[in-house]
Amino acid sequence: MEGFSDKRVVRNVARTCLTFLLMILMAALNRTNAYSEDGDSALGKKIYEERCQICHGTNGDGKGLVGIIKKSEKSGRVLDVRPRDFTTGVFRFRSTPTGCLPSELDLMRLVDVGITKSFMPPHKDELSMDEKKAVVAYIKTFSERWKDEEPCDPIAVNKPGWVGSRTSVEKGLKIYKDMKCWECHGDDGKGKGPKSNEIKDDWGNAIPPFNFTTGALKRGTTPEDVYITFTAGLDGTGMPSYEDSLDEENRWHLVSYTLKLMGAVK
Amino acid sequence: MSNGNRNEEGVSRRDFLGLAAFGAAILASLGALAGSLRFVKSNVYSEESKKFKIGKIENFPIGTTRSIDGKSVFIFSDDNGLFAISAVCTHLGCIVYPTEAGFQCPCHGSKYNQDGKVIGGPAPRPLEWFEISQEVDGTLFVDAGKAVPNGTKYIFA
Amino acid sequence: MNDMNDIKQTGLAKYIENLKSLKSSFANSFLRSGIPTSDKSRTAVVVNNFFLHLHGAKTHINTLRPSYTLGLGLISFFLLVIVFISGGFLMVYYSPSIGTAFNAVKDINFVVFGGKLMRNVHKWSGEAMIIFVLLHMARVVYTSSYKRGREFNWVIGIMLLVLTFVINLTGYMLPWDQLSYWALVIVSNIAAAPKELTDIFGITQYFDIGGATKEILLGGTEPGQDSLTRVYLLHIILLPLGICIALGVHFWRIRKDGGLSKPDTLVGKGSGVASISPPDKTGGIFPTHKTYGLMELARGRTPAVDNDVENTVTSWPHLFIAEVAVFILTLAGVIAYSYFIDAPLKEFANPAIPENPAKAPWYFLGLQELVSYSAFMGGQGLPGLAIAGLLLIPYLDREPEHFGIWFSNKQGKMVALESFVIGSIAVIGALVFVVNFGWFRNWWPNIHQLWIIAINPGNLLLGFVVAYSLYVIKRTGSTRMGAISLFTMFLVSYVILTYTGTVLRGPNWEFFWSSSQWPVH
Amino acid sequence: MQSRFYLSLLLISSLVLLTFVAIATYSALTPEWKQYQTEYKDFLIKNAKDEATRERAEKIDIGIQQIYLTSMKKADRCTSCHRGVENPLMANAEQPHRQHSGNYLENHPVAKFGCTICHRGQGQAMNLREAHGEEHTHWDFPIMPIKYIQSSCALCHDFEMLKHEGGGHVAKGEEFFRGKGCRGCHKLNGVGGDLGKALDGIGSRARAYFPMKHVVGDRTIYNWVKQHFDDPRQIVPESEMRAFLTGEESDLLTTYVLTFTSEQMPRNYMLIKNIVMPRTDGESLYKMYCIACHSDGKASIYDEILKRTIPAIMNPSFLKAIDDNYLKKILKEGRQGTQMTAWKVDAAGLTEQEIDRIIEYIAKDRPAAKTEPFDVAKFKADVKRGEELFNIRCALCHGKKGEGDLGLNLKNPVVQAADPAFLAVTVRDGRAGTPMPPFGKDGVGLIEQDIADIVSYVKTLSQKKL
Repeated sequence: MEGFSDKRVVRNVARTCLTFLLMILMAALNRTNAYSEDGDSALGKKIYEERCQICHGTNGDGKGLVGIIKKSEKSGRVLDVRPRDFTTGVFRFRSTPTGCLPSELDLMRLVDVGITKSFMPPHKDELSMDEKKAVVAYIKTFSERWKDEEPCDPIAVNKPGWVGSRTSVEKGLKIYKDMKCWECHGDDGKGKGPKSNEIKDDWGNAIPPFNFTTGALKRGTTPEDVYITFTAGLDGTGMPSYEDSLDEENRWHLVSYTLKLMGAVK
Repeated sequence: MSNGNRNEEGVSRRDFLGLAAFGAAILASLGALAGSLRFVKSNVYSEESKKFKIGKIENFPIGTTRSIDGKSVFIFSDDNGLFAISAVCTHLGCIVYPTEAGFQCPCHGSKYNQDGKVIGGPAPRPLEWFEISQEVDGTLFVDAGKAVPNGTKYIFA
Repeated sequence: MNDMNDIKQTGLAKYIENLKSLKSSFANSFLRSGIPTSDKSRTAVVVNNFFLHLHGAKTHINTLRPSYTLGLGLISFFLLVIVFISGGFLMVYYSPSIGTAFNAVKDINFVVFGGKLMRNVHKWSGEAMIIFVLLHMARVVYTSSYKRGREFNWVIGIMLLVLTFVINLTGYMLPWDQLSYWALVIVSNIAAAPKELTDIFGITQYFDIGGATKEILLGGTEPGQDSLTRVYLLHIILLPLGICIALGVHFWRIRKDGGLSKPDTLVGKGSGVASISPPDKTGGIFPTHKTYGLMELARGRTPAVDNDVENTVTSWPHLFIAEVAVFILTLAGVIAYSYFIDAPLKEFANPAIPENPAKAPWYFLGLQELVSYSAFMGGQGLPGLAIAGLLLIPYLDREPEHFGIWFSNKQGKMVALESFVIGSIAVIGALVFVVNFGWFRNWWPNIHQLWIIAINPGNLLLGFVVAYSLYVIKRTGSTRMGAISLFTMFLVSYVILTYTGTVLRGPNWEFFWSSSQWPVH
Repeated sequence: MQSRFYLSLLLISSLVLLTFVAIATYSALTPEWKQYQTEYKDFLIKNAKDEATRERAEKIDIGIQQIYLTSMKKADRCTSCHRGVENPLMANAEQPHRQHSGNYLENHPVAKFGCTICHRGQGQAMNLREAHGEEHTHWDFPIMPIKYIQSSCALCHDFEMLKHEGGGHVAKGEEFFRGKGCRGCHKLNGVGGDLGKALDGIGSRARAYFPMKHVVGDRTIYNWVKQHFDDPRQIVPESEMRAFLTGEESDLLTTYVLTFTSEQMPRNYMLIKNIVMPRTDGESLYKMYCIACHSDGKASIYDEILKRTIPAIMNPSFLKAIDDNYLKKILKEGRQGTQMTAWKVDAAGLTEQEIDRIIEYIAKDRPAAKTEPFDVAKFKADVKRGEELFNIRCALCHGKKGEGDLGLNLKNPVVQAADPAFLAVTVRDGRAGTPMPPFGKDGVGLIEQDIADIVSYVKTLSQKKL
């Protein structure tokens, strides 16, 4: 499977007469699915224009026709939801360390499952694997970063058994205080800390800290997802990586405490 | 006519008289008692009418559940129409409250599903469903004195 | 003039004389035969007094043995007296209207002099009656006192037990607070429980005996002013009247049936006879050991053939001192308890929101535990069967031996202990099962109600109790042992079920180890 | 021997009885209130300025004080402890002896009003715990915290008067109530939406009516209402109510909401000074009924609680496309399948006139320019092609079966009954102020045939089952 991203292999395949047979096969399946370099990017462009451009814009700058969507949260706070700007190559939901590009899998996953709560729809049933790969490849053309950098290795996640236990929650609470999480997320985890109004993202837009009591993290609500967020940070937002400032054990304690805030453990 | 015969006849006549007398006395007493018992069952009750107004159909958008103040009834509105389910537990008459699964009675823990069917606890019968009727002007009435088969939903214009 | 003076003098002298002897002449007129000085006159006091002549002129010393009767029947009676008197006082302020009843009770609590204490005394002595009537029953059973002509008095006793329960219950409803209202709802629906049966046969629309009973009780379909009127009527007229009549018969029968039971063998004090064995004649209207008779009025040699008479003392003063002592003891106990513990009074009745948990008064919580399996069986069937079973005890156990002896003999003690243990295990086992696994409806939601009426933990328990007591009869070859076993298990079940219903059941009738674990509403 | 046993029993019991009768009598003779009254009397005697005052103080009778309000059958015995409530000499004393603050009692003599009309609590009770209705005393209306006390003023006075004469809090609360669209979801006196519970009588409901599980502090209705305003879902997890006000503002609204009691004050207590007709201009009505969901109506907002986008009804592009009749129809009949209430007089209770005024207000910024018409009839629509286009272009927001999410629910009868040309214009031009982009040549670039196909497919959506 990794071979597909290797353009040489694709090129070789394109140059064989099998291409022709494949084309026939695909035509029979009523799918425009070809593996030539041209076909690939053309398919990606087509899918992008049909499905992504309306929000993410023709140039991938996040300024599509739909524009900013206003959303009022349960707490009554009204947020601006902005489509991702692909031109900077900065992504929040990575499994790779902070500052890195996301892995191919990260992007595929986002296309697949979408992002709950911010209107990025899931495409699991809409697009074939090849189409998704094509569109991901097309998205990578918007930023120069993809040409210059290689994605780093994903962060290793090994959840210890004691996550969510009472002592772990208590330790997590201490870390929450010591690491000043409350400055943004608030003492009660509702995202109303003293600094919560000052935070801006890389594009200069105000961005509110997460309200843990709503329980619905955008990345996903499993302890592993929370752990990755602590380790990798959310690039482009105010949420830093704690990979350096907290060791692995303490990050897991913090996960325990957030699970409590989210109501997942007592 | 022998003595024995006369005796027999006499005895039986006396017996009959005695039987009739005591029979009549018992019957009369029982009748009086029954009448007295009927006396204590009042013919009219000083209670609010069981039939009450709940508003117009527009007050019940599809997908809503309403409880009417002071009345022990839940009114539901779904795609298949409007229906009224009693909030009175069929076990011993406590007022059930809605839960995710349906209804729950606080007194002895009877549980019902969303259609009022018993799914646990001591309740012997499903919750009653009541008749909903519409007056000429479109006002809806629930008659909590008139049970209808469970599952009866009403569609009003 | 002299004459006149004389006459005046004598008139005045007579007057002064009369004044001087007022004490003795009033006592004479009151007691008819004067302040007693001899056994004969002591006897006459009793015989000649309207109230006292309910007693025998002489009392068997066994009757006065505190360890024999424990004074339980007497305490029950005195509690009733206290209830009647305190109830009369409360009626001064109470008014049976749903608009005023609650405020009246509040006022009794807050501003009537000693009102709170009076209300507490009424409440607690009423509820104590239940305990003491049950204990009195237990004494009667364990000393075989339902035998030898006393069978019918046992029946009257059961009637009094039922009346005690009902009068307590009706009193519970008078303050018209949340407790009253929801107890009334539950009780009236228990009255309507035969609906379960008529529904099964599909005849409810023609013959709704349950519904009719409920509506007669409530004077409507839901509790309201009419219900309060009816409950009040029951509480202050019908039931007290019933109790008075039944109690009159009960006391009269005690005398007619030969006084309190006593063992056939008794070491008579000072009689010099180690063992007295009266001729064994059971039943009959005039048992040989009756405690009254004209011959006892005479002193000296009597035609009596029964040494029993030797073991009697004159009721005046021995019995009366004992009775007064027990009365004061009862009163002191009730007042002391009432001083420390207040009778509950909740919010004003609210038909929209039941208490959670909505509990009946404690003495019915055993039944409420049973109604949480099936309303009909728990509320009517099982109590009915239990009462029927109790009623039958004297008729099914007619063994004359061991009369008047606690637990009859060593075997009796063993059987009582064994039944206590087995009964506890059975009840607790049934409860543990139900709490952990639920019952039919939880397993098969569609099951026909008939199955639940027929087979539920309450029925199984009753079946077990009956079966076990039959087994005891078979094993010991004695119906007496069966009676001990049956009654012990009845008592144990009542106590454990009541305890469970009172303490271990919380909101939604769920199981909690203590009320401190109840979730907050 | 036996007699001795019973005689000793009699002696002991009698002594016990005697003791308890004595104790009971003593405690009946020394109730809590008597101590307070003695304190009060002693205080007055001690601090008497002149002999006459002193004499008068010494004449004070100690006994149960009661204010009986015949017309309400109310007995307030609060003054049994608070005897100094009308005594200016007690202005600086400690409670319970202190004089009533302010000059309220001038116009509200204690003898006529008692105490519990305003302060609540249990007037009949004779001890602090029960009189103040503390928790576990089984009294539904505990004493009212001072910050909400003005709610009692509104039992007899109108808000116009209160605003100027010492009832600022409750008047402010009433303004919030009018301005935050509370009645958009809640009925009061028969007028208002159906999404929430009717508010009539809420201020005099029994404690058990409120789910107190999550209330912090004393479980009183005051705390419930206040904390429920601060964060509805903290108190009732499944609540769909909006959280608009916190802190002091929600205190004010709480004060106002507590005025909704089911008891009517007797006529001779009422004092209406400035009868002001209820504000019925379009803007006020909009704020009373619409603003909770539609806010300023300029931009559409996706609502996380209602799980749909609330349309921007005052956006020019919306108004341009929709005429008054259509608006009126929606306002009157509501929108089935959404939270939009039917506002006609039969349902939510607005009169025809009021609805007209609201529409006038909403439509005040309608642009003069007409939209370029779209002649749907000109095209021969292909439903199947419309479906393909719909699945790619529309389904992301409107759902695969048109059930709606970020986008509108297209199965909705109002949409299904709409003129195809109107739908086509909407698809072509989009809706400024909402996420609905223009799909025509100025936007996504679909040709008119495509749009006609999509519209023809949308019209078939009502037949699709979810």
